[in-house]
Amino acid sequence: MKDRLDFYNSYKEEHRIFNNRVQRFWAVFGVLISIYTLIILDDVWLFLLTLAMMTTIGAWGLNIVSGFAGQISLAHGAFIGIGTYTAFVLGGNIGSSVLSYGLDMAIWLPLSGIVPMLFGILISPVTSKLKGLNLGLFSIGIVYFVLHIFQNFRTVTGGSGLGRKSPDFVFLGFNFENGITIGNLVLNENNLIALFSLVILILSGFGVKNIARTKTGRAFFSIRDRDIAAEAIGVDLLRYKGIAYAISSFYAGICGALLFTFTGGVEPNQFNFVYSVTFIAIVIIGGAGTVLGPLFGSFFFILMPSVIQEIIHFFGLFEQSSLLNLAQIERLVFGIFIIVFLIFEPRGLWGIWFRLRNYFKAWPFSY
Amino acid sequence: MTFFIQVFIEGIALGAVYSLVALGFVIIFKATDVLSFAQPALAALGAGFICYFATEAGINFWLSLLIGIFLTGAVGLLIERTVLRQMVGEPVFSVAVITIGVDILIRTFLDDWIGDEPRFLGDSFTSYGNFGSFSIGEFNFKYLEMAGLFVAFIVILLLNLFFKKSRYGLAMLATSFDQETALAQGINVGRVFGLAWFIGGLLAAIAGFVFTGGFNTLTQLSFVLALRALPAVVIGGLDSIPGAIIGSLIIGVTQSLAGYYQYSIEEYFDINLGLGFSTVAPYIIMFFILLVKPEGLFGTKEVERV
Amino acid sequence: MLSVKNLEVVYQDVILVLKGISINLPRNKVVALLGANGAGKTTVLRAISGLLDIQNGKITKGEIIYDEKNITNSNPSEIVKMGVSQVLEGRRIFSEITVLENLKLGAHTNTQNFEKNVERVFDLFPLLKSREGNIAGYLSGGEQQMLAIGRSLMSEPDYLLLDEPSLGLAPKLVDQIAELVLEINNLGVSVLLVEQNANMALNISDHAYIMENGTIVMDKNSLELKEDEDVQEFYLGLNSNSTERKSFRDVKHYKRKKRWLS
Amino acid sequence: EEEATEEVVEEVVETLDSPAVTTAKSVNTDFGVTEEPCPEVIGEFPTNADQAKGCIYLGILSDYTGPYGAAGLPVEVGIRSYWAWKNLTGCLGDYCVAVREAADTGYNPQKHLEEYNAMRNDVAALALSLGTPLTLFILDELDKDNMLAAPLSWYSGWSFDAVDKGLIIEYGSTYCADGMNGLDWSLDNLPVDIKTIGIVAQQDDYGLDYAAGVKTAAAARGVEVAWEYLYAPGQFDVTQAVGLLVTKPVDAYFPAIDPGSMAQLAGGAAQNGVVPITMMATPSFSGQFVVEGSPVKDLFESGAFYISSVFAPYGGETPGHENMRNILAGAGVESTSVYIVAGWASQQHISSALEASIKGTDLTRAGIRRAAANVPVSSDGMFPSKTLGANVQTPVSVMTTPNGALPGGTAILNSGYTGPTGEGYDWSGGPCS
Amino acid sequence: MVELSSLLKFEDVSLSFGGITALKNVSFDVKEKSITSIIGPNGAGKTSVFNCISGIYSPDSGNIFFEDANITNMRPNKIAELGIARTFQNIELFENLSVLENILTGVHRRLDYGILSGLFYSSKAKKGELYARKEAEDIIDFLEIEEYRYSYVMSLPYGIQKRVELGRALALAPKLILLDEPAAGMNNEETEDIARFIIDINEELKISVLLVDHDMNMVTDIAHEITVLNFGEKIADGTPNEVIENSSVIEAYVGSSKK
Ligand SMILES: Nc1ncnc2c1ncn2[C@@H]1O[C@H](COP(=O)(O)OP(=O)(O)OP(=O)(O)O)[C@@H](O)[C@H]1O
Ligand SMILES: Nc1ncnc2c1ncn2[C@@H]1O[C@H](COP(=O)(O)OP(=O)(O)OP(=O)(O)O)[C@@H](O)[C@H]1O
Ligand SMILES: [Mg+2]
Ligand SMILES: [Mg+2]
Repeated sequence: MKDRLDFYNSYKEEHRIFNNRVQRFWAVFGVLISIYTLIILDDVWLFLLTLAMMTTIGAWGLNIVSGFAGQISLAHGAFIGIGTYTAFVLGGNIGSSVLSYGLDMAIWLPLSGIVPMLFGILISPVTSKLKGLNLGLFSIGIVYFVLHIFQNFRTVTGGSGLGRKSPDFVFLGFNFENGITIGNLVLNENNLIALFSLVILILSGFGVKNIARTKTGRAFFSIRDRDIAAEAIGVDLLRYKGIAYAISSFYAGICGALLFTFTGGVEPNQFNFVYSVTFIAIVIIGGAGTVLGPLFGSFFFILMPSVIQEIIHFFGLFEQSSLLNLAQIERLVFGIFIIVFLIFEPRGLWGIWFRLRNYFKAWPFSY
Repeated sequence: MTFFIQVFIEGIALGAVYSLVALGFVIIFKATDVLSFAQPALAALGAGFICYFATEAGINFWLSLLIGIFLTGAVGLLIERTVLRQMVGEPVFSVAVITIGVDILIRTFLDDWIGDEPRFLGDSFTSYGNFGSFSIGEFNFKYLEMAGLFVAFIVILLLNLFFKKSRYGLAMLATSFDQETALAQGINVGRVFGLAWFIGGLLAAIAGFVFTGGFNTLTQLSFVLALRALPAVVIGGLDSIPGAIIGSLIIGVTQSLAGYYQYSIEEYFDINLGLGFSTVAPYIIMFFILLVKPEGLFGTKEVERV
Repeated sequence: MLSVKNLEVVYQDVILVLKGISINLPRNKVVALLGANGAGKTTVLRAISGLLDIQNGKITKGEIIYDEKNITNSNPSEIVKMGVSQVLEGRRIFSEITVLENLKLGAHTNTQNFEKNVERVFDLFPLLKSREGNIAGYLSGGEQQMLAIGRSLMSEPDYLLLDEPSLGLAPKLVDQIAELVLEINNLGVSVLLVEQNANMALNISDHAYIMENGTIVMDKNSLELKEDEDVQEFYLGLNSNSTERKSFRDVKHYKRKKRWLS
Repeated sequence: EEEATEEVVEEVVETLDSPAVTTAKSVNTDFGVTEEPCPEVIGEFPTNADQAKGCIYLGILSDYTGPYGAAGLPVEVGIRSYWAWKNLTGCLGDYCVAVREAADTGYNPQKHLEEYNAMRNDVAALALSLGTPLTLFILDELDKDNMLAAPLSWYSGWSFDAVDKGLIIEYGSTYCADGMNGLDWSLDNLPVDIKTIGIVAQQDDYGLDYAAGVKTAAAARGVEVAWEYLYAPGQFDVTQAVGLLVTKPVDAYFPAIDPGSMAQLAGGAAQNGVVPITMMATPSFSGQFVVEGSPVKDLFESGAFYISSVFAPYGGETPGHENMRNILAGAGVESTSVYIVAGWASQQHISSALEASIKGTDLTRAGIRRAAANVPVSSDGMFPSKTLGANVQTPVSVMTTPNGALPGGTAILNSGYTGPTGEGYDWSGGPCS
Repeated sequence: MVELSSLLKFEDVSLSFGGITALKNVSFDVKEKSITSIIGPNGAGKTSVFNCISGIYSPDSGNIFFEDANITNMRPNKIAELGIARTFQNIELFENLSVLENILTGVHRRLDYGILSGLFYSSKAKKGELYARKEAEDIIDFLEIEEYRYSYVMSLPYGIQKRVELGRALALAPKLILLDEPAAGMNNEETEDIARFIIDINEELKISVLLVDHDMNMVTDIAHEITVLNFGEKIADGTPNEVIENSSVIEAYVGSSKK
């Protein structure tokens, strides 16, 4: 099944991310549509889209270390937590009862990626000694250990069961709360945060794609598929596992900082084992080891419960059910979705998308 | 010293309970190479069944216990037949995430039934002796815990016998290594999976009873206790039955020692180990053991040859 | 008799690999199945032993008959129980367990004569006996191949499907395997032998098929096949019009084409 | 400033006394109020709404699937039953009240905000925002929207406008006051000489608040706190807690934990022959402990166990309780959970605020907020009479003891106790913990 | 033949696993620009020799020199960087990657742009990638696997997989390439192709080859020198003709039935 559109005059052309006219069209179109959507919406869907975008960044991080480099991490939540608290401490409003410096987002956002990154590098000599599932299990220990510290480090985290509030979105002195008015267009805080997330999302996405298509990514893939062979072609395992952890934790930190700043605050138990497992689920359901998979997975995870809710309401399903209440039914349907999707396509949503794309590419010659 | 021994006994008893949960994880892992996230939910479900029959349906407790255990095994089998059977030959991580979906299903129904108040399981363990405990010399023992220890012992013995005598023990292992090759040996992979989930269900229910029986109540959060057995599985080695037992005893004793001595240690060294340190301590042990023996104490070492 | 009739197999719903293949494996015979890489030989074996499913493959046409019984799409464990045993390509031993445990697994469907069968395997491969308690994954390539064959004999099959048994074996051992196949055959086991070592395969087989691209292109008595010119040139590496082996140094750069394809 | 408030109080009281004459049209409304009638049924609950009247919508942010999932249903039942009754008995002026579909936020701040966003433009107030930290996290948003909310927590911080911006309704005492009263009452009323005590508490708003109260009283009364076992929610280790009770014996201990852990703790200690005086915070106890067939029934009824309650439980002996019990029994509700009382009682307070704003003809959210800043609450005796919004605590606890024969499983020993510590405490200083 | 200098010196190497002796005082040389072969029965230690050279096993004793460097106990990736590439007996390709990507991974050691450069796809990275692609395409052309360029290696026929693995090794632009049974599982025709490739690699690309294979016809046809191992010990070495006549070699390895 050859792709009829793939004619290139040079490798340079082929090596572009969007390497044909159709793709370029869809990319530009997609971005414009996204911007438009994020501007006109101002309701719970805007909120959810923003959450999904932020979550995607974290999922990409996990995908880099687990999907790309094959280093199973059940501790992603811990890194997200470290990033979150870096942001909260640096950006938190001075005068609150917990450690806060009231700095600008331009400072705390990058640092909230860098601090977990350093932590990731720090533990990588230990983690790179372990492989496969053992590594995954070791990382469960990391979750519990870091969680224990979060729960007890009250000056930073506010302590277990209490938590602390988030900093404000103040970027280079501009407070998002003030909104922007351009002509008749009024962008309120939520629109601004959403647009800001879109920018970060696109930047992160290019980062992931660039990793995937350059030497670093190939080194990751080779480690994932066969580490001994990877070494035999000159890949320094220690170094590249370290790099994988570093990049992954950076993404995790940025995700945490944005996500919890957006949602107003965080309580340490948020970063528990289940939270880390959720990210694994997001990546697997979306499609591990692919660039778009984690994006699909995040949107599925964040939007699906509300979509289910809408559907149930719209059709008035289960309204009179006495067995379970609506919240429970939503959860139930969500669980069933996870199962059914993965049975149908174990490669995740990306796999489904891939099939569809191939179908339409071959169209009308498909059979 | 007596105090230390008493603490130690408590730890062993705790370990016995964990070992039942751990064995459930191990059996399923042994056959399917998958760490089942649904195992804690199955344990709580088992307790739920027992509780329902013994208290709401008013059936004799011991009969309820048996029904509950077998029903949970059947649920395990059902899950395998309907969901996991579809995933033969698929990547283990997708399968693991599917078990998350299963966990959601089970707990949604279970939580709804458990409701807001803690539930007692209707056993009479607490009516023996002094609120269900007895002493020998200076040492205090609890009937339920001792029963747990005893059951764990019996279960281990039975499992051991099963794996030694029946060809399914080895078949399970083979299936987890390489499903295709196992099939080529004439092993009915589906049956092996079903068996593993069935046994996994039985074990989960037994464990579920031991940690929610007596005073321990079944609540919507009971399943969390099963997660505490995770480091035990890891320490012992994911696919090793003796490993699960030794691992459980290690973390049982660790947790118990850490619990009893936390404040003394903190005072003595003038440090702060933090809230809930006793439940984190097993993970610290786990760190060290994994660093020295990455496959766990008794786990099968991965063969790396090119 | 084990026969494959007009078989079509598709992988992943789209890749058609077998395009109507018929093969007969009579009782007590050795039949060879030759063909280039990717011709579909392994797929034929998988179809017989029921292992297509796990590979995402499907039989879309045709049937497989075992002594008049239609076993198309039966599940592998039934097929093994009936007496068809496949040695997978690439050894596929269970690396993490011992040699003896591997043999035990081979006897999964047939536990009665375990002792006797182990004895027999060890007689055939004395090297394995000395490694009995070793972890199989650390055996050398050849040793693993022996183990794989030995393991499949543990179920006392009537039909043995061997997928490239000589792969990676030293010449001396290849000879031994050849003898072994005959020996097994003498015990009443029919063998379907998929081989790249055509010389060896044609020497020991009664009948041979040659596959290209999912179809059978030749179907002849082995002795006759050995005399075929194309077979001599492409499968046996003999210079045309002489029985001299041509040197590998003399092979030309230009792409050669098989005559029967053009 | 004081005077100004008083004036407002009088004004409001006056309006309350005058007969309701306002027509629907004359009332200002913005979000969550419609001239259309309320739906007759929401989910499985009838609203009993008068179809000739308008509708005020309230929202619920609850937890059905998280750590407080146990409280979700009973509190909802309490809330809905209250409004069903209220609607049946004439609604509020020209409006009936309907509580929208409850949103499950699973005790997750992200979900909490998400669900809040989903409903913020459709409700006039929140009938429930479950969880102290969660409510604190969305407080800025509530502030922006002038959204009044009832929590399901008795955190001492809610008494201070500095903490809750006057938006979170307090009802009953606080865990902190309960802690103080618990110790004071034990010292003064129990025949045991209490010299040393222990504390077992969940480290969160609830446990820490209770512990703080106990410690304050201990300091004031010269009692030694021998040890304090704090644990992160979900990490209760019964071995450790029992270990402390056994190895460091105390005369009394003060648990602020969840009922599941409480049963294990009390049972485990008893197995070791240790049954000290136990003064529980409200959420530690469950009526299930003392129903027939419970293995801890005898233990809890042994006379060593007490509860320092934020308000009188299900079996309370006030006309308000009586009324509530009748109505719930009529609706076929079997549960006697304390959360039902909480749900019911919280709505009495919201109801008072809504009523006041209807009378003030301003049913906008800003109007409701203004009304809530100063309005007397009619609770039919369920609570000591109080005025909503004033920056004061009512450190009045209800002392009870387990008793399976009574509804809710508790017998009231003192229905309005304030000990010397609470009496003398400076309640204007801010939250206890 | 002109005496060539040694590229690789395997000196007195011993290796054992638990009770099993895989190599016992084995020594041999690989001359520059030569094809050297190691043969021996199964389990003789041939693959172990490869694993010692490429750093996957560390010998119990003895030394291995490559050019002037002592590479005993060096990390495999360092050894690869010095210019030793290899293929594996049981194909070890990166199964989730396409043929092209597999070969591109081989170019890894020759790309010198940094991580950040890659992350932003700077002009340096772009140049590097284009270079890598060109190199990979040359190899694809050379091995005649153009039609499989975008196929995932998992589903390729065995023979093609072997070729891809060879391609990945070539992508390192090595000075020495170790081939572990490249012709195993090939029919005669395909073996001819492989033989041709090996000769071309040696003669055109000027890469030294160390070859292990059981196809005696091929080995004797194309190797310049042969070392024979049996039970971890060297039992013979010399030119193909010398070795093939050696009676102990016949006895241990070739077998008497060979015509
Ligand atoms: N699981 C699979 N999914 C998709 N395609 C497959 C699969 N297995 C094999 N194929 C394709 O089917 C064709 C036939 O493969 P098969 O393995 O049967 O060939 P073979 O003759 O045994 O080759 P070899 O000599 O290399 O073993 C090949 O082109 C191969 O790429
Ligand atoms: N990692 C290991 N652990 C234990 N034993 C090993 C290991 N690697 C090799 N061996 C043993 O060392 C011996 C030599 O093995 P090696 O793989 O080098 O043989 P080989 O000559 O390549 O054989 P073949 O031609 O069959 O591939 C064998 O007996 C093998 O079992
Ligand atoms: Mg094949
Ligand atoms: Mg070898």
